[in-house]
Amino acid sequence: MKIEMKNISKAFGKNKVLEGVNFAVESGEVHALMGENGAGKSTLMNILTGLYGDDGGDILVDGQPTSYSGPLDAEQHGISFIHQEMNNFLEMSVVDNMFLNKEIKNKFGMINEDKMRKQAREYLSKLGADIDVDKPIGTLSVGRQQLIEIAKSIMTDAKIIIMDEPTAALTENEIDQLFAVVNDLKKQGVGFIYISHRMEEIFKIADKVTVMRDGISVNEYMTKDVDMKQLVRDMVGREIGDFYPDRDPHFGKTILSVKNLTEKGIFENVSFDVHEGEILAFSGLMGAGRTEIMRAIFGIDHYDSGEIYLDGKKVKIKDPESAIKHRIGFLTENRKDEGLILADSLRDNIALPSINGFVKHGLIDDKSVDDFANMLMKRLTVKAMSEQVTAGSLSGGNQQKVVLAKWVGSGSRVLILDEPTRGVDVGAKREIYDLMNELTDRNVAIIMISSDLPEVLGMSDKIAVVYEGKISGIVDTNGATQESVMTLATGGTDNARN
Amino acid sequence: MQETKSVETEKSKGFDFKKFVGKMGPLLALIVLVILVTVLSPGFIQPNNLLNLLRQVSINAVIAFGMTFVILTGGIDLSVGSILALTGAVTATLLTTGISPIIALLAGIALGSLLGFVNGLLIAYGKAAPFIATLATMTIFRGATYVFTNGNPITGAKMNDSFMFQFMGRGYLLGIPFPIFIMAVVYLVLYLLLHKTTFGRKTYALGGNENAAFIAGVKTKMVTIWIYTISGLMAAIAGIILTSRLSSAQPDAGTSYEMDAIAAVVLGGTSLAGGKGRIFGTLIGALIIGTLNNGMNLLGISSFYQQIVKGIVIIIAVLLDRKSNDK
Amino acid sequence: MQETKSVETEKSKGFDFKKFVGKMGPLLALIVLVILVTVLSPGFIQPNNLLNLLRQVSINAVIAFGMTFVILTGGIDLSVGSILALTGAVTATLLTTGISPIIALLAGIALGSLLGFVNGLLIAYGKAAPFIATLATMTIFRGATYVFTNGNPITGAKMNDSFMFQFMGRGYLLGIPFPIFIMAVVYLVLYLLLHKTTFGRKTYALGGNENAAFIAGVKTKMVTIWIYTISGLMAAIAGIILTSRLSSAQPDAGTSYEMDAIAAVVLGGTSLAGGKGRIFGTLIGALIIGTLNNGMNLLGISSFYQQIVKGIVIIIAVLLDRKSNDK
Amino acid sequence: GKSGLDSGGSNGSKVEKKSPKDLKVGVSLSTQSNPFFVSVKKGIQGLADKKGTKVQISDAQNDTAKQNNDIEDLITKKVDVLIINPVDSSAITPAVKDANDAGIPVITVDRSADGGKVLSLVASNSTKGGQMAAKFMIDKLGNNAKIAELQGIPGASATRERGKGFDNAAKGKLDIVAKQTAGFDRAKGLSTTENILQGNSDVVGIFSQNDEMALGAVQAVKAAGKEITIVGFDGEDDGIKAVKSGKMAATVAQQPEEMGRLALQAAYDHFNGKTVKKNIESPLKLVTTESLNK
Ligand SMILES: Nc1ncnc2c1ncn2[C@@H]1O[C@H](COP(=O)(O)OP(=O)(O)OP(=O)(O)O)[C@@H](O)[C@H]1O
Ligand SMILES: Nc1ncnc2c1ncn2[C@@H]1O[C@H](COP(=O)(O)OP(=O)(O)OP(=O)(O)O)[C@@H](O)[C@H]1O
Ligand SMILES: [Mg+2]
Ligand SMILES: [Mg+2]
Repeated sequence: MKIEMKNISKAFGKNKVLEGVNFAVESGEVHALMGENGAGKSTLMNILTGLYGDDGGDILVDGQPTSYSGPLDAEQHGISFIHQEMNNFLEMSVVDNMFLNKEIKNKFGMINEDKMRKQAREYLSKLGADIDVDKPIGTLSVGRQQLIEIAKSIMTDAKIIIMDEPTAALTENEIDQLFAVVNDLKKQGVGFIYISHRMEEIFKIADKVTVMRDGISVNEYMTKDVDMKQLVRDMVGREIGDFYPDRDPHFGKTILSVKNLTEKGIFENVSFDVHEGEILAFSGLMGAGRTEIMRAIFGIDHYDSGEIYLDGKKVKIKDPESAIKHRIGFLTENRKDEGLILADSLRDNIALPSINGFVKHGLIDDKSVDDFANMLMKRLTVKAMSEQVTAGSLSGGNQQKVVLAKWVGSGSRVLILDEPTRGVDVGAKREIYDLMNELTDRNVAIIMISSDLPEVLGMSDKIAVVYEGKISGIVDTNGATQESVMTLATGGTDNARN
Repeated sequence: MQETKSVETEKSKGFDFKKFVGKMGPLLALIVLVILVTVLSPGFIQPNNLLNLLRQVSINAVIAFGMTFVILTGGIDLSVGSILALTGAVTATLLTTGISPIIALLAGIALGSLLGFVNGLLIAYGKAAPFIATLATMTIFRGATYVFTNGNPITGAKMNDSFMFQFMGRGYLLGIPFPIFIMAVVYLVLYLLLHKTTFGRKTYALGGNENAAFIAGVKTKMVTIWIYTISGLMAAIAGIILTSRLSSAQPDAGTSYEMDAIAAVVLGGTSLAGGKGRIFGTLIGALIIGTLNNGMNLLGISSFYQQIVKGIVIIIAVLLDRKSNDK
Repeated sequence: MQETKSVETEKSKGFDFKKFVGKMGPLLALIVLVILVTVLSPGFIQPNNLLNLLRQVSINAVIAFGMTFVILTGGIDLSVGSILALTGAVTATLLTTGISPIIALLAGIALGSLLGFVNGLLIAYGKAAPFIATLATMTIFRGATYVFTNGNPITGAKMNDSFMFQFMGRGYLLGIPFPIFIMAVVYLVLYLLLHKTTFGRKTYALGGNENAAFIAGVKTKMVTIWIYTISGLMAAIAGIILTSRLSSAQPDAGTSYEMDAIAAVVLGGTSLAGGKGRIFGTLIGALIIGTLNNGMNLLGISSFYQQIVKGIVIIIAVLLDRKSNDK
Repeated sequence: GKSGLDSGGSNGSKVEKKSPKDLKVGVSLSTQSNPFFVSVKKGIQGLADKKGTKVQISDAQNDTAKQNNDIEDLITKKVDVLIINPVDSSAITPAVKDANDAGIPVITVDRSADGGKVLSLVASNSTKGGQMAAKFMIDKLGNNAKIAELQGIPGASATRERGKGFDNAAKGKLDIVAKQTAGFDRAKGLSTTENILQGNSDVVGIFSQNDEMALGAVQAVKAAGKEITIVGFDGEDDGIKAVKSGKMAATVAQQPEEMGRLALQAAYDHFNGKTVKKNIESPLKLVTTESLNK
């Protein structure tokens, strides 16, 4: 199978997203698609699979002009799309999710649940995932849901599989497992379109790469003929130098100190300190309980025992409001469900945690809210038409910056960042790193949860590694390696690569 | 049936108590209620009264079965009471003309489906919120009923001549009132539809995440239209039972029945947010409401207090359900 | 990028026609309706009739203003009609005892707030779905009203002696009926609360994404409780106006007023999903419903057809609104 | 078990005599949210208390289906006699037949039953009442006076019969310029009247099919600063007060308490071996401002 997209253009209202994109993929190859947040990668794939109509251009499949009526149609013709945003039915079981709209029926037209279960287990085990297929999918972590998505698409016997940032929520082992499967399928003649912001991956898995910028496809290379620098230059239109800026930390006194925090069955005896100006990374496998620890500290979830000290004083944080009063900020890992109010304007989103500060004579001073939002959007280089547009209309990376803006704006002294660069393009990543440095220079303490080991090593001062709800070690970043962190993350035994 | 068995075995292997209470909560509530009423008023448990109760429940239950689908998609259908009245009136009028009762019944059912279909169109293609769309059609269908009947109840000798029509609401089969059979058949059909067919899966999917359902290729608009059509159809069946039971079609029949149906669905553990629930629960919910009504009547509780008690029971049931669903 | 920039200037400086229609849609609908009714029945536009109309609208509008907050959070309050009846009955009873009218009014208002507070508790802490929680309290409060009044309307000489109380619903100030002033003051206060205070922002945030609002430091439970308390308070104010206008408290007063209030809110463009809407729209929505009722009465349209017309107008308005919100 | 329909027949066994003390009476009322029917209940309850009779009262809340259920439940409780105030005369038929099947005598109040065997109907003659109202208006306002009519709940028998009586008697003598329903509801009576007056400023009389709506009309007329002859129906307490003070000109008073008493008395008579009249008419009285202030 060979797909060619020629001169595709697309506009949402007045926002011209694609202005002549060329892209082609064939059976048996992995073709990466790269570009900044909002470059139009997901849009292009949605056009290919018929979710959106295009405004111009041709799609040729094996030379024939083709247009699919919708995702199901595309799938039936051998094109499967693993979406960037997970499309799951949280209340439904794993097996029902996997077989939705393609259920196996018995001869009476009734659903054959046993057969579906068997098949689901089979495909999941191909990915090395041991998952109870009768569990509601919503009770599984994001990473596991991602694996299920992948299993689902393999199951359709697709000839071309589109993966839109499939690894954003996966850890190293799972990524390795995924790549093994991809290579396997490639040999069987399956073609892949692979979208990712993780540079290393592109060079590991892709045969070809196409870079998009400002609505057009800038360049297409064989992966072996190109280097990272070139790709980045194509994407951002300039040099950005190193991925990770130099850190020159100056630690002040201890701000936050957590002692023996325990919630039975979730995490146990968690103790750590963070100092002014420090970046403390939390590393670990997915599902290790890092997010849960932070949610408890921030007052979202309950904890059974343990103490939290701020500036040496014991504090009781009963809800996020009191956390914010103590000048703690929390960028959640799921910006859509927990970070943003998509229907509200950027301005209202950014001002929300600090809104009480804008009251004059009992009423909100709108002018200063506008100025405040504008200032932060400039500082964080949020790409948007104005502060009045809704958060839902921004691309993922820009949404992430908006969430960051609101916590920076609320004057946080301790900033918890849960996967701050997940799904963010290289350019924006670099901007976020610079911002982190700027904040620590102003004595802000940052706790960064990240599943991206190079990022952990590149941006932190200390690394706390979590294994099954316990901190298995806190190490200095200087001297730590991917291997040493992985060892701790898998419980200290040497099965990091099992 | 083999299907069901295998599910059972699998469940019993790893018995999950919390899940069991969560699922069986409404059933437990019903059992407690039945015991309570029986102790207070022994007449309750007599076979005659139980058959009465089931017949009384049948109308609400049939509507509530249809409403279960609607609520599973995250929607709501406020127009069922008006559909019941309009289809009842039309069926009755046809019968008074002396037409074959089969045709009259089919016409009523077809009309109910058509009215439900209109709701579905407004919601699927008009993108109107179900609450407001069916609030509007509730008013329209009720007005149409008044116009059609000129505000008078419809009765007539011919209507009462038809054995078949009378049988619907007042007949007995093997000593059991016929509406109970209708309820049972409707339950069985809708149970299979919801839990054993792809249509059922799509219903859940639509309620769980409409966008995702669309991306998975579910024809969300078609499913929506079908579901409101089913709800209209159920209201029509209920209308026929009621008209037959009363030997007359009242223009104000079914007023506020939507609330009882919704209460039955929610008492049965189906979430108003959609995507979660079972039709078995709705049956239990309808029985809880029926037992309450019947039991309080037997106990001679004044209707003023009956309302208060009913409201409180609904609240308690919903609160308990929330608790058992919490971790 | 040039595209984006030019769009930006257009948004911030220029005039966005589509946005204007989207915001002004309900207002345009009202204007068209007024013109239509005036042409058909010139008596409509007379100052006297307009004052009448506004007075008639005031009760629904006051309830709908409170309901706007509720719906903005994605909730619903079905109990407003029952709260109206219960507070009306209690206020009237207090007045008949000869108590100071100020105390009676304050007691009514306090009771309404308390009942709303109970709704809020059930929803915020009991985690009950607003629809089912307020459906239950609707039944309970109505039952309580019947128990309290024993089913009889409450009137009494002392009640009609109080000038102040009579003034609430039947007084005139500068030739304008006093309920219109009440409506105006309530509008102003709630307008400021919704659009100019942090409480308003939190209301929108809560309706847009409860999780995100909570994490951003909004005390979502407190806000929820306050909002239902406001809704109860508004119902109490409406109850006082109605009781004063009728010189009596009816136990079945306010039945199905919740539907008119919800219709007003939705006609005004507020989304039932929460997070999106304005209180100005609700005012317009209430005026549309009032104009329809008043106009059709003036035209002598039979009540049967009035229902049909009202339903159709609601549908048209909602469909138009959906269209103008689409790209 | 049996198959087929509910039979319609009754086993005409002889009445077994019972004293009021031993009698279990089941009462099914159409509604308790209307003072009229509250008074009917009072009448029944009052007499029963005096004689030591056990009564069980249910309230159908104006819902025909609920009334059927209520009556089924009363039959289950094995009451000796049923006093039924039907929500609707046609829809009550099956319930009456059920009672017949169970051998329980039925007495209906205020409204009849179209089918089944009823021992006795206690009611005032609504059609006649409508005529009385029309006559009063013609006498007071003269021929061709412009009149508005406030109608009750569409389809209710009271609406139909009172309307019929009034309209027939008014034909050719009164000019009915507006007819609007206000659903027997005071608040609706008020707003509907306001709107009627707006459209027809020359109205001099309003016939309201019950006192509740009439009392609403009183407020509207007062607000409009007009002098209009308002005639209500029922004679409920508030209505009588309004007539006495001259706010209403008259009301066709029924005597609901008396109705209740008569119904229970008929039951006593029946179980005392006396024959009971098929139709027991409860008296109607035109109450006017003059007659009250004499
Ligand atoms: N449904 C839509 N309506 C309006 N604008 C949209 C819509 N979908 C996408 N856009 C806009 O189109 C542009 C391209 O979005 P798209 O999601 O394709 O970017 P992307 O390259 O996938 O970015 P990312 O790396 O962040 O996922 C963005 O500016 C986005 O705001
Ligand atoms: N909504 C939920 N319901 C039930 N269990 C959950 C839920 N979310 C997470 N879990 C479980 O809680 C445990 C901890 O998950 P958590 O998200 O804290 O891990 P993490 O270390 O932050 O990993 P990640 O890198 O995926 O964010 C996991 O076993 C996960 O499956
Ligand atoms: Mg994308
Ligand atoms: Mg996490």
